[in-house]
Amino acid sequence: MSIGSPKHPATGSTRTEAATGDPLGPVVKRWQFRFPKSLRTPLGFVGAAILVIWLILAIFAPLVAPFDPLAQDFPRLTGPGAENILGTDTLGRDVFSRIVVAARTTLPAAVFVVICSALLGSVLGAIAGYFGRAVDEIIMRIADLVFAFPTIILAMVIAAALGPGLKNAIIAILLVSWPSYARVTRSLVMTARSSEYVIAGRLLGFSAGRSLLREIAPNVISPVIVLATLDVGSAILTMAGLSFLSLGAVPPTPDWGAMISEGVSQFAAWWIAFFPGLCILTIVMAFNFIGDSLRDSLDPHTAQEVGETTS
Amino acid sequence: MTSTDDTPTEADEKHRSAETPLLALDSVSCEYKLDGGGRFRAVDGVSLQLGRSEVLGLVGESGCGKSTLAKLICGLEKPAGGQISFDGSPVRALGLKKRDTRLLGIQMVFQNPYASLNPRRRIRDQLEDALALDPSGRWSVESLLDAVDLPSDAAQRYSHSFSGGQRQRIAIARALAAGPKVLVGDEPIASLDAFLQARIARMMRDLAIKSGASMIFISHDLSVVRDIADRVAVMEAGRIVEVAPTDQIWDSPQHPYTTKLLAAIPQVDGKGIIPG
Amino acid sequence: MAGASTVPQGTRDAAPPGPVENDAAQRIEPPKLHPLLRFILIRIGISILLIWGVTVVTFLLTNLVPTDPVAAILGDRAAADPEIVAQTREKLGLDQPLIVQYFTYLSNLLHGDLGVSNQTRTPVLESIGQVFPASIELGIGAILISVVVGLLLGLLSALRQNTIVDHAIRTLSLIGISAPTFWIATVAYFVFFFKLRVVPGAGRLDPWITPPPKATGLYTVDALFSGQMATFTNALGHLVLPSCVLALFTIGLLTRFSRSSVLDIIRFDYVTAAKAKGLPTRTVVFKYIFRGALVPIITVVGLAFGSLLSGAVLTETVFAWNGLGQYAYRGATTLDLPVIMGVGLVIGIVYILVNFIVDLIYGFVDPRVRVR
Amino acid sequence: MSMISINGLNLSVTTGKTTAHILKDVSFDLEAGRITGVAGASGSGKTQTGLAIMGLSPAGAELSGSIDFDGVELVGMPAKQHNRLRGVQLSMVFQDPASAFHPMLTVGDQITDHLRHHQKMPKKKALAKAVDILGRTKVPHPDEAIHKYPHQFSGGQLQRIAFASAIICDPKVLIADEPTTALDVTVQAGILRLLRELCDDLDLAVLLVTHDFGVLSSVADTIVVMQNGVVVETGDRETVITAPEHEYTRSLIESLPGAEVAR
Repeated sequence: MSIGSPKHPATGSTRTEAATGDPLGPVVKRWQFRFPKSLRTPLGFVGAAILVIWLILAIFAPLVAPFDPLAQDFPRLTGPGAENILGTDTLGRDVFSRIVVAARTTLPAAVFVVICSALLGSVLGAIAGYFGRAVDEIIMRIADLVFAFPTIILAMVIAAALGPGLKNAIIAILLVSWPSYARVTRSLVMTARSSEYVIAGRLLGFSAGRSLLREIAPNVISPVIVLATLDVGSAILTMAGLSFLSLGAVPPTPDWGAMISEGVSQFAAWWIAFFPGLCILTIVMAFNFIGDSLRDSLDPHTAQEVGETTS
Repeated sequence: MTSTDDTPTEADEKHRSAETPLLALDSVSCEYKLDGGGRFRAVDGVSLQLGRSEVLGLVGESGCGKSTLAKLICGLEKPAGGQISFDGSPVRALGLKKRDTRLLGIQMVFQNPYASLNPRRRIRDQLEDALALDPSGRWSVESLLDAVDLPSDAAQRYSHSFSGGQRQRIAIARALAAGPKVLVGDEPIASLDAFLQARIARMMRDLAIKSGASMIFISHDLSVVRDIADRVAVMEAGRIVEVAPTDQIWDSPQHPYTTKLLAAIPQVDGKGIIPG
Repeated sequence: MAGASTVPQGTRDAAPPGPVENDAAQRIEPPKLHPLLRFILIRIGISILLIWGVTVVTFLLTNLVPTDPVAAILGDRAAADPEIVAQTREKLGLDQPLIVQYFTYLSNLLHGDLGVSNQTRTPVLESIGQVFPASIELGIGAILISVVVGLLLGLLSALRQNTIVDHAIRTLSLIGISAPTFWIATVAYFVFFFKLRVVPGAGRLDPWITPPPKATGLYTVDALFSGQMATFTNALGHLVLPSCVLALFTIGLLTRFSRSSVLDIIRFDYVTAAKAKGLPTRTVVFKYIFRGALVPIITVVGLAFGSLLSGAVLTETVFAWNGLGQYAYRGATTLDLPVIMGVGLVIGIVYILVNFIVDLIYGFVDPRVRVR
Repeated sequence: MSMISINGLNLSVTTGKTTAHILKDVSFDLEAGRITGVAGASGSGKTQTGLAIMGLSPAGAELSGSIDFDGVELVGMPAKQHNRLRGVQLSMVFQDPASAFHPMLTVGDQITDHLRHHQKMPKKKALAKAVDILGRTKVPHPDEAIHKYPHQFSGGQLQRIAFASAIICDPKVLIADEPTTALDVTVQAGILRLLRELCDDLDLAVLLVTHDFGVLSSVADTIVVMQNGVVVETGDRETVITAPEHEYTRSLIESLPGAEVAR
């Protein structure tokens, strides 16, 4: 009997599962842009649509806003009407103009903070997960310390210590949000590191760097992107929370959280708080819808790593 | 059967152990920490030799430490005691370092075909990584795929378009591409459909021997090991209880555990006899 | 054929101490402590370390940041005088090395001294002690609502996976975690109190009702104990809207999480096995599926508690709920650093303790931790 | 007369827009006191046949044809009615004993809850019966075992407990889905012997699903070979193994290691 010959009698089973041409299906292109496909859910579509509208509003804010957001030109506390479509605030400023202009700071700030914390967190997490031991202990214990506080509480404490202002609020949010990336990336990298294809690479003499960048990184990057998408929403919420506590952008800069704060004491003038809140809701919702659709396109195990919680 | 054609006689066996073995394990042990505290001695004082162009079958039941032994040989576990030497160089735990070039001659085929290929890289790239290690240039991506009965357009694909058996053949091709002297198969057929197991095992033996390598084939399936191994080591509870040429293990097992293992294999004879 | 099978010589794996298992036992060096005890000790150790870490964080934030505490205390005019500044620094111990300052800080903490509010000059810990029960009452109300509603919605959504019910619940829960709680509070207060008058106004009680005699500080509980049913109903009425609003975010969180853990459990063989035993759906769902999903859910309840605390800081002001949140809000808006740090410290410690308790519950619920 | 008679059974499963035909015109019988082994590669539909008898076909499944159980038609039977047969007259044992038990419930609870539900037996009496049955399936120290949790047992012992759970309500049909695949070879022999004994003593009609011809050769009385949802060969054990008629069966048997030696 000849060993390993393709003409072995076991062909009965190989005929069903092997070997040639068509059963493999079409060859996949190398850099296929995958996101649009995973966004083809009703929620993903709605989210993308809302986001696009907001992007347009923010980019063309100076053209869209009918009035100067800082000018106190109007009668105070006028309800929504023909001239001021969303009413005026306690100082007689146009609510609509302020809302539109506020998007120009909130959106880029949130995206910026998320990109920074995703980079910082996932690099630290990857290092912790790959190298383990002391490095891992140090990085993850610091992360645990951040997790020991509810997010907004720690952000509040940091922002208060640094003093009010948009820049300090961004630093505070960055400091409180990197650990979730570190934790997720670490766990993904640890799974990948002990998976057989990475070990096979190590056995072929790959250095740690090569195995991290070429074998592990491509498999970790999409869950991190999903997490980041969901996180833009929480960053906007945290930022609004800080402004609500007067720890965000300094007046008179228009800011959604601060506008709601102003409206709390003016119940009769409901429009002051209502519309900025609606803005926050829609834009956070957009990011959550998109993130959720992306998350569903991950495999179940990885999706679980990304988790349901961004407390 | 080919495996029996060149079965070494006892004299051969002595002769072989007299020259320096390709791979030698000298009272190797390994321990794990357990989750709730405590320790587990997975491998307990194992000594073993592998000669050139030899297929050694390592059999035992789940939890006997055979997979840990495979990891030790590849430097993926740190031994608690004992030495492993490959072709004159000591095998040290890999840790985070780049692998010692002298040890690149040990390559492994893993159990789970669904995890052993990188899902985000083309088959060609993964094979070329391995080919870069073999200066002889005897293989190309195409000839490798041909050797494991896969069409050459498989190189352009990602692993998800292959079945378990196909992936395992790609994994075998990758291990061979590196030009190994020792090929370690850690339960390489256990996750495959029963009707594929013997075929893939024979393919592994064939390719290993043809390319001048030796092979350690780890399996819980004694009948497959009988088909392809020259010598068999029986492992029980972290120890090797018996090593002997394949036929000798089958015809006159010395250790009671070997006897028990052999007796438990059901015969495919249609006679309705429950083994054991 | 049955007759053809050979006579058994005693089944191998069934013989009580089978030879193989006996050998395996010899390879295991048993743990020195009972696993549950070990688990508890580790949790205690971690919690203590974390609490210590929290004190380091608040200390560093108070001392290393650009805001000069002296200037904050003295006000602008006095801060311009270098002599007064130097005196104050010495009085506050700010001329000492940082490490000495930390130990002073730590020893003060251990004596219950969290500093004095810059605004009101009252000791922070005393004020926190006064407002804390109000937040606990609100927190318990909110966590009860969110656990019950969140788990049920999650379960329903998972059991009806990919139906219209599932899609609706998933979308609503996503919207729920997208809304800023303090805004929902404002809107809810406007609609339900200002317009519809279906809930009582701000505060924990109507202004003409005297609080019940203080035992726990929770008005509902104290009123029940002292038998003042009218006060109890009133306090409960005031509690409803704030706890529902506060619960909204955590309901979304728990719904999403319990849905995914139930979906995880449904895939297990033991659920199919339970169905194969012909058990009624109710038993399969609650005895098998829900119990399995409960373990991961318990840990998330701890996390959810964290978002409740965050939410409280942002919403209590809207409802004029005189709790920790409103105290923190006042501290933040006036940049009263000792107050903010005190609240941060206390909330951090409470959060760590809650998660410690959650971990213990987990340990006791899961037999794989409890039973060797 | 056959205990179960499957006739022209078709099963298709629709997920989203795609429909997969899992079973095509499957027919064979199960007889009391005999073990019918179903062999086939993964994806041949052998497991789905067992699940169809239990009424546990996956969501989106459509069944047609007939499964006659002792004069009762199972295909199209209302779920509630089927539920009254499950665990009582039709019982099942799964492949991986470690995942077939709930990790947080005691063994005693899990092997008696259907007994308590279906026969309204009080808990004490049910547990006493459980001790009895566990002794019969040779689980060591049955009186202690009922208070233990699944993780405190080895795989072989758990599978014995699973058999105890399956027979505790005196069923007529037992479906064993790869009951030894997850077990070591030395443990496998004991489980096969148990299966044979239970089948003979309790006059059970057993459906043994496996891909292992060694297992079939040891205990099956009749062998059914399936390929891609179609029954390609049915016959008594010795004939199918030593003189297979269908080319597919032949190729399966010939692909086995050391098959030449065994003959």
